[in-house]
Amino acid sequence: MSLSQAWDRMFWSVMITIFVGLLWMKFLQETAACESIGLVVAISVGIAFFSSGWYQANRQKKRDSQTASDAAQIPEDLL
Amino acid sequence: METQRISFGLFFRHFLILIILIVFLFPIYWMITTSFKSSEDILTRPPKFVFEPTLDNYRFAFEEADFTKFIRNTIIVAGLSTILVVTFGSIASYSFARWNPGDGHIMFFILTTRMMPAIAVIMPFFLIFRDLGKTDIGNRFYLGLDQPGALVVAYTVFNLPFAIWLMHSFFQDIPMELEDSARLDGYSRLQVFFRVVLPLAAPGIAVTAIFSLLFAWNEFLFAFVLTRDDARTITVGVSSFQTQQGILWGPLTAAAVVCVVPMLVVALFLQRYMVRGLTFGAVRG
Amino acid sequence: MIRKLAILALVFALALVIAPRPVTPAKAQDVTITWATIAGFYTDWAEEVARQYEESTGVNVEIIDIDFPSLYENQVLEAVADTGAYDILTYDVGWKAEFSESGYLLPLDDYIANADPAVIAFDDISPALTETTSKWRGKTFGLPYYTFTMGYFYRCDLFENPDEMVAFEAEYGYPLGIPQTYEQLADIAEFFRREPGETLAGKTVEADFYGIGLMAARAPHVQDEINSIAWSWGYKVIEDDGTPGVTSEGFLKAVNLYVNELLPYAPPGATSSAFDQVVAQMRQGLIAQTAAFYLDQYPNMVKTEEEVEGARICTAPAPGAHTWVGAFGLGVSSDSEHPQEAFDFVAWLAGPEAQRAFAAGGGSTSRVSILTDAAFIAEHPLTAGHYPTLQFVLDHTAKSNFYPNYLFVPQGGKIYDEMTTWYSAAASGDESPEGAMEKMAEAIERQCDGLCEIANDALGENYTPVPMPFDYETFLASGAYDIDVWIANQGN
Amino acid sequence: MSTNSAVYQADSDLKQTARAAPKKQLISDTVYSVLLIAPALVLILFFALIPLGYAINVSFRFADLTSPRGVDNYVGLENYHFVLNDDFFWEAAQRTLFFAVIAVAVEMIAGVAIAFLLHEMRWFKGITRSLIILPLAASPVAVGLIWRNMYHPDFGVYNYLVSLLGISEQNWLGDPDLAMYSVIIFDVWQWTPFVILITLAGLQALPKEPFEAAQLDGASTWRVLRTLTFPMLTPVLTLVFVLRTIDAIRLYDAVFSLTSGGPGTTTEVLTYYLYRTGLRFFRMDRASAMALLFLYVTVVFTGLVMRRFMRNIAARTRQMAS
Repeated sequence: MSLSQAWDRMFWSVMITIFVGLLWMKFLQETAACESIGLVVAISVGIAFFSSGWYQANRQKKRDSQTASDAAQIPEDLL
Repeated sequence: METQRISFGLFFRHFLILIILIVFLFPIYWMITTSFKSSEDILTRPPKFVFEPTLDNYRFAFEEADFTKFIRNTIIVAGLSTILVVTFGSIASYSFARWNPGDGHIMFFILTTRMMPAIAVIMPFFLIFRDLGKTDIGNRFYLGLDQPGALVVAYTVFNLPFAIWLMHSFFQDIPMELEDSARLDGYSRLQVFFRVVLPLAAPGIAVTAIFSLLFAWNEFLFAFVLTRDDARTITVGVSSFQTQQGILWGPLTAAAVVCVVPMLVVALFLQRYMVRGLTFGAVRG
Repeated sequence: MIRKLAILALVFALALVIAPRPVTPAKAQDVTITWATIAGFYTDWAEEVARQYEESTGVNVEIIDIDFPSLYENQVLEAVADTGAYDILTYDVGWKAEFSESGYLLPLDDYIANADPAVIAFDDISPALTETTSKWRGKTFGLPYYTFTMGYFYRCDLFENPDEMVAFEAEYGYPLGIPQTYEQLADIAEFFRREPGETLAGKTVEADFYGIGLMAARAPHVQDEINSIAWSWGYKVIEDDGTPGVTSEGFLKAVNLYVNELLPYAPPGATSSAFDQVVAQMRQGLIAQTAAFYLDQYPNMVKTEEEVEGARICTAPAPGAHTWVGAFGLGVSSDSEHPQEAFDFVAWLAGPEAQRAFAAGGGSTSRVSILTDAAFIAEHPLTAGHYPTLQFVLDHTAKSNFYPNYLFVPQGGKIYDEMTTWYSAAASGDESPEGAMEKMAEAIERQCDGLCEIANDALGENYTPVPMPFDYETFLASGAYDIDVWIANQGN
Repeated sequence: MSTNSAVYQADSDLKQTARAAPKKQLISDTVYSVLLIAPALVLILFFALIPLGYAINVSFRFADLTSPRGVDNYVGLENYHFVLNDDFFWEAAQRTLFFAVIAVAVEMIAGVAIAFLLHEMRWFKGITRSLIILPLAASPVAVGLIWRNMYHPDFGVYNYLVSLLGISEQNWLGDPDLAMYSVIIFDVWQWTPFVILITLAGLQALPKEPFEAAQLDGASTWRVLRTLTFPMLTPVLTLVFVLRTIDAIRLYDAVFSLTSGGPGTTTEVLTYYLYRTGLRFFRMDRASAMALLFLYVTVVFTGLVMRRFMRNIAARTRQMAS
């Protein structure tokens, strides 16, 4: 994962974390009591989103390098 | 377009524009006529279109309300901040258009700084400038409260995102080949920017400059909070015609007219540069 | 071309930025005090006075004009940030408690004790104004210098027209005259509403004529009007126990009277009018009367007599005479570096000498000696014609000791803003009166964070404001409603 | 050929002899590009992050500036909780949304249409372009007050004009059903010129050849618009749209001088409520929490709208660089 991609993913993870947190505060806090649970839930959703992105990017990268090396093996006159 | 013939459609189009202009300029016309009305002629039923013009309102604005000072302050603040915005903004925008440092994220971040509601940041700004004014450097650059430097900085910061984004597409439309061939001619990167890119981006820069100037010229909240008397700008001066004796419509409109005229002159002057865009297509091929 | 311009601009910018700060030669003994005040509010007079003061004392006075809608924010901001930018603050009665409680204003008692009694002449200020404007928790925080106490303006030429008088009595069963209750005010408003083609005082009206002028826009004035109704009936915005009183039955009746029995007879522009538009309505001959209106607008109102043929403007206390009573006060900022000089200026400005000049210039002074000076009034009938009525209202207030509770709540300035919002909602029909008052009560509780603390120590611990009936007989006998009659009476 | 290109031509003639490989560079493109954005970025970082940090800090504290407590102890998420459960906040947000959607839509449509008209003008083009900017050139506060006068039911010129057309008189700013539209009309009047001018500049920057080719092919006007003009204008239009939206939801001056949020609360948009909370009630804690929520929504909205746009320009930059 490049720095730029990581930043992008990070940015949206934070945005999603805040969103989940806000939803919790607006709708669930009354029923589900505790603030800290909401905090934990929100942060874990954010981390989950980030790491899934990380994982996907790595797999993509692997696949890309695979295709690249496949491509390298094709004889030049075929291109 | 050169091939266009004089036809009914062309006349109709101009007629339509005339109507649109009348609609858009009517409030301005009303403002100007009101500024020449005596106070008895302003709040009447029905409103008066014909009246005996008087210059009293202008006399009041300049003699009683010290508008000369407000205008001077506004020119300094709006002019300086526009220069800074265009200078810093154009090089940054050019860099974003050519090399896109930060892969778009820095640019996006810059845009987000314009989204913060001004009211929420006004208090921190007030405190920053209060403290800056007490330091040597702040004192030297007039950065304290009720000093023009504070407003210049505030407007520059708030208009930079706008300027960078607005100029971006204009810079990006400049074909790379032109720059490349200039480089081959032995131009340095700075020369390329100043001699090739800048002239070609003139319409974009002119538009940006006009808007930066307008925003700074007309800004109210910062001008109101960060100044008291010495550095007060014209918009705040105008608002002080809302008095406990009622709104002084005559002087208020007179001041507003005085406020608009310089902008009209600037617009008339800069619109020539916007026309430059027309020749641009020819270069591109 | 662009490049040349750019270079020129850059040079200009650099020159401006790098140019060293001009050193202003300042004499060491020079003292400058800064006065934050209301823009255009007798500014010429204030500047003139300040210059006189400079000449006589050597203290420079710098006047900062701030438009009234922003005056509160601006002063609080500077005070909160401890900038010390203003030495003298100008406040509305509604903000007095807050400015004093939060420590923006300096208690002046020690300064007053040391000052020349002839300059302060505290007894010469109506107690109604010292109570609302100066005192807070037993201390003095400022001096009133301009009173906007409310009253009633009406077209006496219409009220004294025989045809109208007969028609009114026939319809309502009592004679047409100065309304002594708000119900009567509503009757008169209904009576004088004329559509084009109907007759008014013997002439056919060409355009709509309205029974009453109201300032129902979302501006502080709407609350002064509605509160005046409620107060004259003895209902309170904040009850004596600190709970909001705006949802009580009586209070709602007051709001309903305003919305349902007065507004329909006001010009359609009422819900977007402030006080200056009401003055304009009067001067254009559109309205017959306006109640709970600032008496200090008399100099503007009286111009109707020139502009509308046959018109005459008279004044009276608003029905019940319990209205918005107060003044703009001047206090010394607690951040001031020259409190003594600032105090001296305040005392001088609010003192008898400067106030006389102020009154001569058309201001509504707070000095009893001027308000009751028959010779002075006779000399300035066009600017001081409301003084007799004003004096009646202030007297009545002082005698009854009736002051609205919320003047003594430290959140006064904020509650003021909430009242503006919700009264306007009721007046415009955006909310029903009941709904609007419900929300206002909620907002007041929120501002006070529960119960509001009423700190009216000055009036005694068990102080309970109760309205007192106004003595209309004496008022009518004095002829104070019509300045010409009053002056003639003085001669006898 | 423009003058500048001519100068460039002359310059390059002189340097014909020197035509060689580009000079060796002292610094790489990356460093150069960063140097160019540095002044702007430093300024923005300093003056945007400090206030932002202040706001974030205060939003977690108790801060009633007018009370003797001032900026006091940390209270966790209490302020956010307050704002989220404040009905007035949500109502104000709805009003903001309503205003922004209608105002921006009208401004975009009218602005682009008028720009096209102006672009094809033959006479008086320069003067028209300068005059159309006037609504923007007038200070919103002053011009707002003037409009308040023009809107006034009893003395205003609009009612007079409307009555000439035979329509009954309206209570423009005093009628709860009409007030928001009156504010929108004002905003449209003031900001359509902004859309016009930028679209016009964009139109003028379009290359001519594709259009001439299309004309030779006999393509219909509509087809030219759909396949050439609009796609080429998209970046400029997206930008105008985003800038206008950001400014429309930050609307403040117009409401301040036209209606003060009235009548009642019908035109009290979010920023005006924010202003009351922050600068009337001086509850900086709640105001900051509100502002940050506001910022959050705007950033996410812009982020989503600009995502494709950002990717496109990034791709374009890469493509040009290669």
